[in-house]
Amino acid sequence: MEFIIENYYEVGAVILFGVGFVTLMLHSNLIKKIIGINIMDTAIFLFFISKGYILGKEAPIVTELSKTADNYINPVPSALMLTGIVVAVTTTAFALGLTIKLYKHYNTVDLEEILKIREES
Amino acid sequence: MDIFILIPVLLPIIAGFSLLVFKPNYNKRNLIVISTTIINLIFVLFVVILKKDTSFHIVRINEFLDLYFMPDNVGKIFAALVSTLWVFTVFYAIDYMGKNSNLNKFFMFFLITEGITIGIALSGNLITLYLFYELLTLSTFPLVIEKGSEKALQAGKKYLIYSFFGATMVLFGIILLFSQTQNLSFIPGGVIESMPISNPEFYLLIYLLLFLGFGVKAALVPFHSWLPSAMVAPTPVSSLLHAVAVVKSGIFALGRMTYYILGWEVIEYTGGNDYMLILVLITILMGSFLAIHQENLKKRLAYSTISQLGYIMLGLVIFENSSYLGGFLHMIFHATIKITLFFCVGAIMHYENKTELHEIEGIGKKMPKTMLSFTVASICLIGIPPMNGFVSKWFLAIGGLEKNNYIVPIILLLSALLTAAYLIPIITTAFFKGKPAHDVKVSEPNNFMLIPIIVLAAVNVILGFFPNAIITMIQIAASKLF
Amino acid sequence: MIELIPFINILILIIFSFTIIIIKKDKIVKFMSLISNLAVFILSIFLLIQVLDNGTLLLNLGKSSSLLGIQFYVGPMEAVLSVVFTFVMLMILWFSYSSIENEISKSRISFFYILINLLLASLLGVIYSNDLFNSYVFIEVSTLSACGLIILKDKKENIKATIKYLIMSTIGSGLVLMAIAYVYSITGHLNISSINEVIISSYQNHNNAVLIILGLFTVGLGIKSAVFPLHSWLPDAHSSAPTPASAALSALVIKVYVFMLIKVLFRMFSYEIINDFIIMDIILLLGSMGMIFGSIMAIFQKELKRMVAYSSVAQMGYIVFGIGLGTVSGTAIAVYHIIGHAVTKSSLFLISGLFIEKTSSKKIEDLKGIGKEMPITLGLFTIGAFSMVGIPILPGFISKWYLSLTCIEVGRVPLILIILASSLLNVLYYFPIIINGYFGNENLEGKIYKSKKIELKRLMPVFLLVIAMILIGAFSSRLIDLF
Amino acid sequence: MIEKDIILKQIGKIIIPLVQLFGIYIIINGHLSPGGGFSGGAVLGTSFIIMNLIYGEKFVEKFISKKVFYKLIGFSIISYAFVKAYSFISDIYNLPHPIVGEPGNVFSGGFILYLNIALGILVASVFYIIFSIFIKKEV
Repeated sequence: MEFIIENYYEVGAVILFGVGFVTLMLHSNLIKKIIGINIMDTAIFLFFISKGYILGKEAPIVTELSKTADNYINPVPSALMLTGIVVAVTTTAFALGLTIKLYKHYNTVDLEEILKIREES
Repeated sequence: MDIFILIPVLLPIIAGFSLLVFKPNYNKRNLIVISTTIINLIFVLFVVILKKDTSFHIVRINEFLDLYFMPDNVGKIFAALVSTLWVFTVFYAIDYMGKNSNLNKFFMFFLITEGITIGIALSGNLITLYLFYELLTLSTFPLVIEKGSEKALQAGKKYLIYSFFGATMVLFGIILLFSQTQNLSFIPGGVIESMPISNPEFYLLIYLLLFLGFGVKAALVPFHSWLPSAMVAPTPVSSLLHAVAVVKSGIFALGRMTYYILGWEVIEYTGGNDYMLILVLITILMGSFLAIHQENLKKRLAYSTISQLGYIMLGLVIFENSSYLGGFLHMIFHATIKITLFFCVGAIMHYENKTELHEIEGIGKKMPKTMLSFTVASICLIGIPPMNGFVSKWFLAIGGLEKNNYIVPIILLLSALLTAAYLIPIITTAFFKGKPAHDVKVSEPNNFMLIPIIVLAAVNVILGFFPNAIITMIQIAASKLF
Repeated sequence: MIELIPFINILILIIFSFTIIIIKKDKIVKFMSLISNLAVFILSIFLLIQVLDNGTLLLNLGKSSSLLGIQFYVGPMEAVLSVVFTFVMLMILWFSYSSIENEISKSRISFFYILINLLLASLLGVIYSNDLFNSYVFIEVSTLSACGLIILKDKKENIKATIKYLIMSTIGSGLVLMAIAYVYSITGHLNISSINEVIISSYQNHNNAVLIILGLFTVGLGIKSAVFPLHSWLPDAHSSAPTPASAALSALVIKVYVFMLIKVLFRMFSYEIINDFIIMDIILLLGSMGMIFGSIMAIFQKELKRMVAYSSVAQMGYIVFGIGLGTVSGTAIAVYHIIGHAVTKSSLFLISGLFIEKTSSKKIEDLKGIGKEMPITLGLFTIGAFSMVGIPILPGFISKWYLSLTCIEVGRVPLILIILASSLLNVLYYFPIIINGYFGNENLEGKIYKSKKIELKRLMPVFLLVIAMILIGAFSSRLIDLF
Repeated sequence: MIEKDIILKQIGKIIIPLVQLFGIYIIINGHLSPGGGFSGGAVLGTSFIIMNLIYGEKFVEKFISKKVFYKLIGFSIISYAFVKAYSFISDIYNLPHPIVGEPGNVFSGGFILYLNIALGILVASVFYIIFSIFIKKEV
C-alpha cells in the first residue's frame, strides 16, 4: 500500500494506460477507439514526465542565471513528451480523417460492422 | 584445360536455350538436337578417356556452397551411359513426337535435362549433386506434363510434391551431416575419418534421412507411387525418366551417399543398412507383384522398373565387393534393357495406338523386328544366362551369400520368376495370339524409331557376352572402397 | 564530411520531399524524387565503403557528447541495410514512373512521391539512430507515411485496411513508448550504448522491469512488423495498397521494425542478459509459428497479392526465428534474411502488380496461361519464387541453410524440421502459379491472342532487383561475415 | 453557411487580432520565456480557425489562400531543415553550448528565434489546413 502511495504518479499512469488500452481493444466504435489511443498516449506522457519531476524544484526556465541545475527538475522528459504530443496529435488527426472517410463509404463508424460488410461482399 | 569438364554439362543446356531463343523450324531443330547430343557424347567420351581424377571448381561461395566437378570412374561410367542413351532417345523422340510445330519447348527441356543429368554424374561434392538434383526435378517436370491434360498436370503435381519432399529430407540430412563433418566432398570410403564414431544414433538419423530422401527418386517402396502416375508422359520421356535420368540419378546419388560420403563402415556401424535392406527387399517383391496385375503396358513396365531398382539398391545396402559390382552393373544393364522395352511399347503405342495388354494380340506378326527386340530385352531382364541381366544378378546373389544372407538369393530367384511372369505374357500375346501370320501385313516403325530399338537390343546381348570391360572399370572404383 | 552522410541522407530526402509540396508539375516531381533517391543511394554506397574501411561510424549531431545529442550509429549492418534499402526504393520508384498513373488519381501523384521520400527518410532514421526516442519518432513518421501510401488509392477496402493498420500500429507504438519510458526510468539514458553500460551492471536489481521492457518492446515492434499472431493487419494493408507502395511496405517497412528489435535486444541489452530471460524462447516460438502458419494461410488465398502478403508473414517468421536463436550468428542470418527478402519480395510484388494490370484480375486462377503471354515476366517471378522455396545459391536457400546450422549449433535440432516444412509449404503456393502460368491452357482457349508483353523498359527495375538478388546469394558468405 | 450572430462577429473583431498578436508574441519570445514555436503556432492557427468559424472560409481566403498555406508549410519546413542542418554540421549554436538568450533582447539566442518562427508558421498552417479539411469533409 505504501508502495502505491509513494509512486502515485506511476500507478496512476499505469491505470490510465490500462483504461486506454481496454477502451481501444473492447470498443468497436472507431471514435471511442481513437479516444482510447489518446488516453493511452496521455498515460505514457504522464508516466514519462513524472520520471523527470523532482519534488520541490522549479520548471527549468532560466530567469536568474545565478541558480544552478540543482534548482530545476529534469527537462529532458518534458522536452521529449512535447515531441510525443505532436506525434499523438498527428496520429489522432489522421485517424479522425480516416474515420470521416470511412463513414462516408460505409455510413457507420462501427469497426465490427464494417469488417462484416467485407465478408458478405 | 580443366574447364573441359564443364562442356558436357553446359553444351546441352546452352543448345536447349538456343532453341527457345531462335525458334528454329522442324528440320533445323532436329539438326540442332541430334548434333548436340552426338557432339556431347563425344565430349563425354573424351572426359571419360582422357581426364584423370581432377576437379574443376565452378564457383566457391563459401565453405559449403562450393560447386565443383570431379569425374571419377563411377561418375564417368554414369555420364557415358546417360549421353549414349540420350542419343538413341533423341532419334526415337524425333519420330515419336511427330511434326508438331510447338515442340521447341519440349526439346529445350529435353536437352537441358541431359546437361543436368551429366552434371549429377560429374559433380564432385554432395551440395553440387543436390543442386543438380533439384534442377533435375524442375527440368523434367515440364516433360512429364507435356500433354497438358488434367491427368498429366495431376501426375506432374504428384511428381513435384514427392520429389520436393525427398529433396527436403535430403537437405535436412545434408545440414545435419555438414554440422558434424564440415566436409561434403566425395571421398572413397566416406568423409568421416575417425572410427568408431561417437554418436551412432545421430549418424543413423542422417543415413535414414539421406537414404529415404534420395530413395524418393529411386522409387523406394513407400515413395514409389509417383513413378507409375508419371507414365502419362510421352514414351521417350518416360523411357528416359524411368530408365535413365531420374531414377538412375536417385540411385547414383544413393551410391555417392553410401560409399563416398558416409562410408559403408560407418553405416554398418550404425546398422542403418539392415533397416533399408528390408525396404529394398519389399521394393523388389512389391514391384514385381504389382507389375503382374497391370493391363497397361507402360504401367507394367513402370512397376517392373520399381522392382529392378530394388536390385540395384541391394548393392547399396549389402556392403560387399560383389554386391557393389552387381548393383553397379545392374544399373547400367537395366538402363539399356528398360529403354529398349519402353521403346518397343512406345512404338506399338505410336503406330498402332494400342496400350493395353489384350489389345496387342498378334502384334508380333505385324512388327516382327520390334517385338523380337522386345523379346531379347525381356530375356535379358529376366536374367537367363548368358544375357547381361544374368551377370549382374549373379554378382548380387554372390554378394548376399558372402554376407551369409540367404534371403537375398531367394528373393532374387523369386523375383526373377515374377519378372518372367509379367514379361512373358506380353511376348506370347504378341506372337501367338490373334490372326495367323500370313494374314497380317508387316508394317515396321520408321527407321528413326526402329534402328535405336534394334541397336539397343543388340547392345544388350553384346554386354551380356562381354561385360569384362565395364567390370574392370567398376573394379577399379571398388578397389578404393573395399 | 563523409562521416556526416547518415545525417545528410535523411536531410536530402526530407528537404526534397517538402520541396515537392511546392511544385505542381508531375514530371518535375518524379524527377526530383528520383534525383534525391539516387543521391542517397550513392551516398549510402560511400558510407558502406567508409564503414568497411574504418569500422563503425558514430556520429554525434553537433559533435556534442552522446549524453545530450542525437547519436547515429552506423556499423556494417546498418551500412549494408541502408544501401539495400535505398537500392530497393530506387527500383520501386523507377518502376512507379510508368505505372503509378494506373492506380492513383492524377491529383495525388505528387503525394505519392512526398510520402515515399518521407518514408525512406524515416526508415533510414530508424536504422541509423542510436537514440531510443529518436527512433520512436522516426517509427511514427514511417508508420504514418506508410498509412498515407495505402490510402492513396481511394477505394473502400483501402480505407478499411488503413484504419486497421493505423489502430494496430498505434497500439504498437504506444507499447514501444511505454517501454522507452521504463528504460528511461531505470537507467536515465536514451542512448542505446549508454543504456547498455548501465543495464549490464545493474540488471539483476530490476529483473521484473527488464522483463516488462523486453515484453513491451517485443509486442510493440512485433505488431508493427507483423510477427505471426499480430499480423492480422498486414494482408489487407499490403494487398490493397498501390503496387509500388505494397512493394515498399512489404520489402522495407516491416523489416525496419524487426531491425529495431534486433538493436534493442542485442545492442541495448546483450546476448548474455537476453538469454537469461524467457523472452527469447517466446520469440523463437513466434517465429516458428509464423513460418508455418503464414505459409499455410498463403496456400488458401485466392488473390495473388494477398498470397504474396501472407508469404511476407512467413518470411518475417524466418527473421524472427533467427533472432530468437539468440546467438551472434542467428542475428547475422536474420539481417541477411532481411536483405535477401527485401530484394526478393519487392520484385515479387512489382511483378504481381504487372500481372494484375495486364489481366485486370486479382485472382490467382486467372493467371493460368500467363506464361505464354508474358514469358519474361513470369520467368522473373519464377526466380523470385525459387529463392523463396530455397533453391541453392539464391538467398532464400542460404538463410535456411545457415539457420539450420545455427539450430544445430545451439542444440535445437528438431527446429530444422520447421524450417524444412515451411520451405515445402512455400513450394505448395508458389509453384502452382508458375506451373499453371507456363503450362495451363484454359484461359487461352477460345480467346483471341492478346499480347500482354511488357516493354523491357518497364521491366528493367525488376530485372535489376533479380540480379541483385542473385548477387546477394552469391556473395552471401562475405555479407554474413560482415555482420 | 448560416450567418453568425452579430455579437460573435463584433467580439471576434476585437479578440482575433489580440489572439494573433499573442501567438506571435509567444513565437518570438520563445527563447526568452516559456513558449515557443509549437505553442505559439498553435495559438496562431487557432485564431485562423476562429476566423473561419465566424466569418466563413472566404474571409480567410481573402488574407491567405489555401495554396499559400501549403507553400508556407513547404518553405518553413525546408528552411527549418536547412538552418538546423547548418547548425548541426557547423557546430554553431549547438548543444552542449547553446547560446543562451538574454532576457529582454529578442535578437539573441542564435538561430533559435528563426527556428521558432519557422516552426510557428508551420504549426499554424498545418492546424488551419487540418481544420479546413475536416470542416469541408474532403478528407
